[in-house]
Amino acid sequence: MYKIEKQNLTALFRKIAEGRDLYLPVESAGQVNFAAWDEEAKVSLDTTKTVKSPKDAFFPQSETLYTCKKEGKKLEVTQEALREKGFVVFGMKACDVRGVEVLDRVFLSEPVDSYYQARREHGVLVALACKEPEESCFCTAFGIDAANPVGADAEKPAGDHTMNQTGADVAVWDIADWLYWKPLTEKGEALTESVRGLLTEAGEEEVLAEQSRIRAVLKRLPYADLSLEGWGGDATKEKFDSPLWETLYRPCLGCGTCTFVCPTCQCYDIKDYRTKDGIQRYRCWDSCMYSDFTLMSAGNNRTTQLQRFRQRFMHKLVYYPANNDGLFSCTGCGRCVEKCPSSLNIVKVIKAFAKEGGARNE
Amino acid sequence: MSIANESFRPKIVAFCCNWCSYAGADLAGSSRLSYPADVKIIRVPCSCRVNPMFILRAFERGADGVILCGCHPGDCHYTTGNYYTRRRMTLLFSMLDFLGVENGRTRVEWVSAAEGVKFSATMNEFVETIRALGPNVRLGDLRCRS
Amino acid sequence: MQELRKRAGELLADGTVARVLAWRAGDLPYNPEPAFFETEAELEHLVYDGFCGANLSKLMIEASKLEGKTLVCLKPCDTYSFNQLVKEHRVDREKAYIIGVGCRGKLDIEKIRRQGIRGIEAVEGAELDGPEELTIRTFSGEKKCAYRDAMLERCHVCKGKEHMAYDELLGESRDTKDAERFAEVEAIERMPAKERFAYFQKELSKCIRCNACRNACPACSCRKCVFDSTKFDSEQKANVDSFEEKMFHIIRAFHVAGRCTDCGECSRVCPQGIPLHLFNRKFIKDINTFYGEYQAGTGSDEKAPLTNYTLEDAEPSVVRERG
Amino acid sequence: MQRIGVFVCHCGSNIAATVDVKKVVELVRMEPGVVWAEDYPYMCSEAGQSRIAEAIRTQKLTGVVVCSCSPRMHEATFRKCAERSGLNPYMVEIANIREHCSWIHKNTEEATEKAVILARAAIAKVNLNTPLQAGESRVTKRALVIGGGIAGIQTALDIADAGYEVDIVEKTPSIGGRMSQLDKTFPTLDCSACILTPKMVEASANEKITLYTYSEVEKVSGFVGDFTVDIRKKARSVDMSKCTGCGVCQEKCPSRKTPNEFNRGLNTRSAIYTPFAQAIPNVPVIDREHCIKFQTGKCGVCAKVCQAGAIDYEQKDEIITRKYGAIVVATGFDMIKLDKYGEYAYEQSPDVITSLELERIMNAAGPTKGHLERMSDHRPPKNIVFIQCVGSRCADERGKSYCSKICCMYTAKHAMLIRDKYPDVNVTVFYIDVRTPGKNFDEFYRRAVEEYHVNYIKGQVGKVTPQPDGTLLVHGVDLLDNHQVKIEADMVVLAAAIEPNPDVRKIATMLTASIDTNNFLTEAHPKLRPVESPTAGIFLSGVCQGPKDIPETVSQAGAAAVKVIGLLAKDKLLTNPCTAKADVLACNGCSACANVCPYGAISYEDQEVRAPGVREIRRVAVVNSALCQGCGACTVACPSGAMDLQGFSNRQMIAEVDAICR
Repeated sequence: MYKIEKQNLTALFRKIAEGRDLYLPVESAGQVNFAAWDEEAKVSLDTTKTVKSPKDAFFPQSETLYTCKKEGKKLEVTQEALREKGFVVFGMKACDVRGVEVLDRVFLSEPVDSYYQARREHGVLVALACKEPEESCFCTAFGIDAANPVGADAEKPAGDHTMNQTGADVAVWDIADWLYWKPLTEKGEALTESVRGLLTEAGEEEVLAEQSRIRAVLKRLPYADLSLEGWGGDATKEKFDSPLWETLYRPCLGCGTCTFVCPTCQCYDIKDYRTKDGIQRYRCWDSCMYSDFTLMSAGNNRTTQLQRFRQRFMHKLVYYPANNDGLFSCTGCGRCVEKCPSSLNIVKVIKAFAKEGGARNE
Repeated sequence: MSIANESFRPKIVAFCCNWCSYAGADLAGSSRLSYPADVKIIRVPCSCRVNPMFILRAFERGADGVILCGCHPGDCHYTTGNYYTRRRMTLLFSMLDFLGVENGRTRVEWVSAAEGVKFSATMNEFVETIRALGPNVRLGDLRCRS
Repeated sequence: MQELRKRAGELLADGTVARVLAWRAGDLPYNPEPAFFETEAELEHLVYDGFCGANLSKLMIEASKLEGKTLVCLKPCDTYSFNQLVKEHRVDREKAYIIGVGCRGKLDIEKIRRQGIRGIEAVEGAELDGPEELTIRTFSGEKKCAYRDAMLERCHVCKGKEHMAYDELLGESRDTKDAERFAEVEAIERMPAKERFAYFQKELSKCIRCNACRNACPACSCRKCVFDSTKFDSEQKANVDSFEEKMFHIIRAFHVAGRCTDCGECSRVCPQGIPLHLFNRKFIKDINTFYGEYQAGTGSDEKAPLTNYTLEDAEPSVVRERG
Repeated sequence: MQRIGVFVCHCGSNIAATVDVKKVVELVRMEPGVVWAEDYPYMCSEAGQSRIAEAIRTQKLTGVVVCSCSPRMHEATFRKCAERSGLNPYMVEIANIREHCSWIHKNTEEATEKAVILARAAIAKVNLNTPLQAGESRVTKRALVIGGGIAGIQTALDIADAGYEVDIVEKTPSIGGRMSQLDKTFPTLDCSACILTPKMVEASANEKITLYTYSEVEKVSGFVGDFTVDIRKKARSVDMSKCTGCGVCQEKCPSRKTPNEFNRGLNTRSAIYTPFAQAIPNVPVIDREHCIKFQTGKCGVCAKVCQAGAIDYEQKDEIITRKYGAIVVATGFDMIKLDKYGEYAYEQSPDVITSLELERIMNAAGPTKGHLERMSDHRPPKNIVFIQCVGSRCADERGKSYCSKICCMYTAKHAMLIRDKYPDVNVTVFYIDVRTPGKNFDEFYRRAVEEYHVNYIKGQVGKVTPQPDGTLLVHGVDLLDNHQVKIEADMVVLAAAIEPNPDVRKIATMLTASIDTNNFLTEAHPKLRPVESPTAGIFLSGVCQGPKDIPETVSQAGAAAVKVIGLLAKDKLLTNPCTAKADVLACNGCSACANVCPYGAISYEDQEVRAPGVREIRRVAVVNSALCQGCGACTVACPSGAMDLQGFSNRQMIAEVDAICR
């Protein structure tokens, strides 16, 4: 365990950014999102929830896959270079770390997504404990400990760069005037070594005290008792056929806010952009809420908003766990709770079903 | 200020209505009234056919200036087309200006079939303006430049 | 609120309406959702307070297709949107029974959070006849916040407390206007072009193309948006580059120019807090300046400014000439 | 994917001199969809066209791009060529590499590069073209002639002669126009009225011709073959069916102080009047503005004296709505106002007159009964100065840039007639150039100089100063002798420029016919289609198109008539298939498109719409393709892009933009 005085954070960031990219919560035009650090950046570590999750660092909203260039009738295809420069994502929350774990299971299982894999290999996750959990948070429902943002599989042996490399590389705590710093993995150790000069050794006591303070706050959150009973991979038919969707979806505007702020939504579309002398094939986030989601030449397999709405929650709470050892594709970050223009969200859906099924919610 | 960069060859899209301005451009041609080759004309039936999407698309694709030419108000082949154009473009240009895009990059000119001289003079002047403004950075899609 | 529940119950019971479109109480103090109620029993969840900002008029497009009338609760500003939708044949006036609900300004939870009030457990004083001050219970104790300081931007430039369409009125409205409608636009206009560009660049670079602004906008009622179709080779799913978000917002504002009632939903719903109303309001200001005062949604038969003209209209060169 | 053939024309050296056509061919071959490319010296020639036809057949082309002159020139040619070869004519696009490229650029590299880009844009467009079918519309076999001067009369007579109904709308109470005001005509010196009046009578007697005098066109809608026109018949206050034309009313009318328009205000007329003795119809009108009965309610003399009981004070304007297949504009000209030419003292001295006023003075039916006299003191003048080009060939904005064409000749005529009748009168003419192209014109002018000793001075007049003794001091310059000239004249005649009748602007707007900066109507082509307006179904006759003399006017009138006859002879016209079309699936039914349609071509229907997940009755826009003229206003009003224009579709336009900005 190490610590650094918060007034020295700029020096820390400067040091980290030497030869690497550093992404962290930065305020721009009134909103806090993960962005590249520079000397002018208005870093905001106090923000519990950035608007977008940090998943951009590994799975950007839009990225070029390859470029086709035409000369005469000759076609030249150039693959976009994979990430080679190291980078650090600083200030992810426990829920965001879980988000990466969810993405890993999609992108790092066969066939491996090489673009994502390259980013994961070169990225170092520095996770920050939640000083001030908010009323929209419900990470506890998914077994996440916001007070100890280490990630589920932090104990896995280092050096295994595929499925096992989940969890944060460094965990940090913001306590009074100090930032406590604990390397968790080999990558975390390496990062720690490179900034070692700025850190001082510290004991665990303050961190343990802070953790119990945070856990007390987590216990009194309005959604602290949210139960996922009845959800999971086995619930497909029962949940799919429920008449509840009929009323639940109605205020849904069909916008993509929930999916774009979500740390786990992983759907993308691949499109071509015509350039001067060819095309650029890129992928960009897609949203299952959109009417042209998975549109095929024969039409769309989900033609109504009800079907699209159902898809999102069925995927998060039923289909994904069915294929991933029961892991839910929701981290309880609560971004959708705060941002849905119609005040709909996954919690309301879970509760509506619980009420129906007589579970202990509500 | 004028001709900031001699080697800069701007891309300029000119939408011309079939009845007046396109014919005006033809007259400029048959009268051998030259204007820079940077101007490329797209024929539209009426200036009111020009959708703001076309103009923004041109900028997105790397145009440095877009000019729209139509019949003089009152002379529209379709009676009223250019009156709608006038409102649409006034509002669009005002919005682009509001967003901080140089207001010299967009223009509407009324050129009749008989005004070959005006057509050529307008294009010469417009190209000059765009050359002075330099490449369009604020409204361009950088990928088109590569 | 009790009165509204009671009246809605009566109208449901006597068969005047087949359903009620209002707001359902949320699971947090500030997140009621638009909802349809079909039985009197369900009405116990109906809520109407300062957090019921959502403009329900657009939901009437779908409701117009249903059997029977729909009771819809509209705030004064929502009725402008409603009229505009009727004018454009998107909503059937005959299918609506409008209760014009009173309004004393709607609340913006972000504005409360910005005052450092976080960990919100309960909010008191948000009801229509509540006090001038909100009392907010948080994890760290009770906080106070003036109602006015928590209002949405649009309420500070309120168009007025009159309903432009209704079948009956319920509840008092209050004048909340305390700012000039075009002051923000004018302040930006006064900036040098470079600064304006930087300002919008910064604001728009936050855009995540979630389409919340479009999908919430009552004027954006297209069955198929051009940005979802291939009609202009214009399909866009993400702001792949700095231009596309501009293209989207300029065209969106252009498409609603002369039809936008300035209801402010775009700015209310933007997850990134982009002041999108500025685009629409700039168009409204220009329309007023160039073509005479025009307010969409008043219910008049007047031609919309962009489907109209006069022989003496300003030339587009006015933009260049005014410097 | 289309199979596109690109055909690059040299146009002799017109294109090939500045555009490297071989290189264009080589580069366009690389474009997507292009399977054939070649160049040829003259694509529009028979041999050129047969190359295109051959390629369409052998290469199985689905689209053709011709890089040549303006589509306004040969688009139709190449479309017909494609059609003959079995390709839909609307699969042809033209890249204008002559007017828009080779003729205006000198640098071969630049011009070639631009030609390639223009070709690429056309190719990109053709890639998205779809075959279009022209519809049919009916032809109303009746023509309207606006203006009853010699141009209008001649056009009407020729159309009627071919057996078609024709209506003449004339603003003034009688047909006859400017020619009826003239005394003699050059270069034959025959009497204007003597040759015009029989034509007027013929027009009035022809059963195929209907005259609407004292009438104006109020509204025009429709399109070629099917115009609907509202004609306002102004209240004459005289019943045409009863009036015998005896003229007693005019003699007895107590209001006699109205300036006589026909005599250019040189004398006055009664409030009830016919403009001139040979007026057709010979039925007077009451000028209500100057009639005592209409102004004060007391009088009624004319009604009392009219034996036929034809006076009708209650008569109202009447609107007649008629359908026409073709409309001829023959609105003629007027002289410019001289208020900006203070230096000639026109407004100060009654003895400074215009040439048209001189015509009236010389005319036996004019204010002086044909005696040449000064309007100030009715004494015969001794020294007359003619000033040419007053407002013609003018560099500043006071006058007209063009040559009025007729002044040189009528001035020679005036000078000759005066010298012939009054040999002791000195006549001096100040001129810039004497322009006499025309049959027997120069001979005529030379007679004036050589036989009649008219004093021609090359030079301009700076000032005309009225002297206290009533004479006029003319300050001029003799450019040939290079010295100042001062002439003491007692009459000055100004050859004022002629300009199109001011009403023509209004009429052009109604007809959607274009006019130039001088208000002359524009021809469809200045050389090859001089009597047609670019607006289909609108034809031009006489000075409304440009200055001309009587024989030119009459020949143009005949030409316009032939064009009208050619049109009316058809039973059906092929309509432009480039019309708007709504995609019902995307249509909101919001009415924005209908609100901007100038032709009322868009209506709304409740249609059942079926699509995946959708089955409902929707209000959707429907375009009447017979009424739609393809302007595209609706396509921009439509926010969803549901409304599109065939032949100029959104995606085609975007493809062109992309190709140009590549």
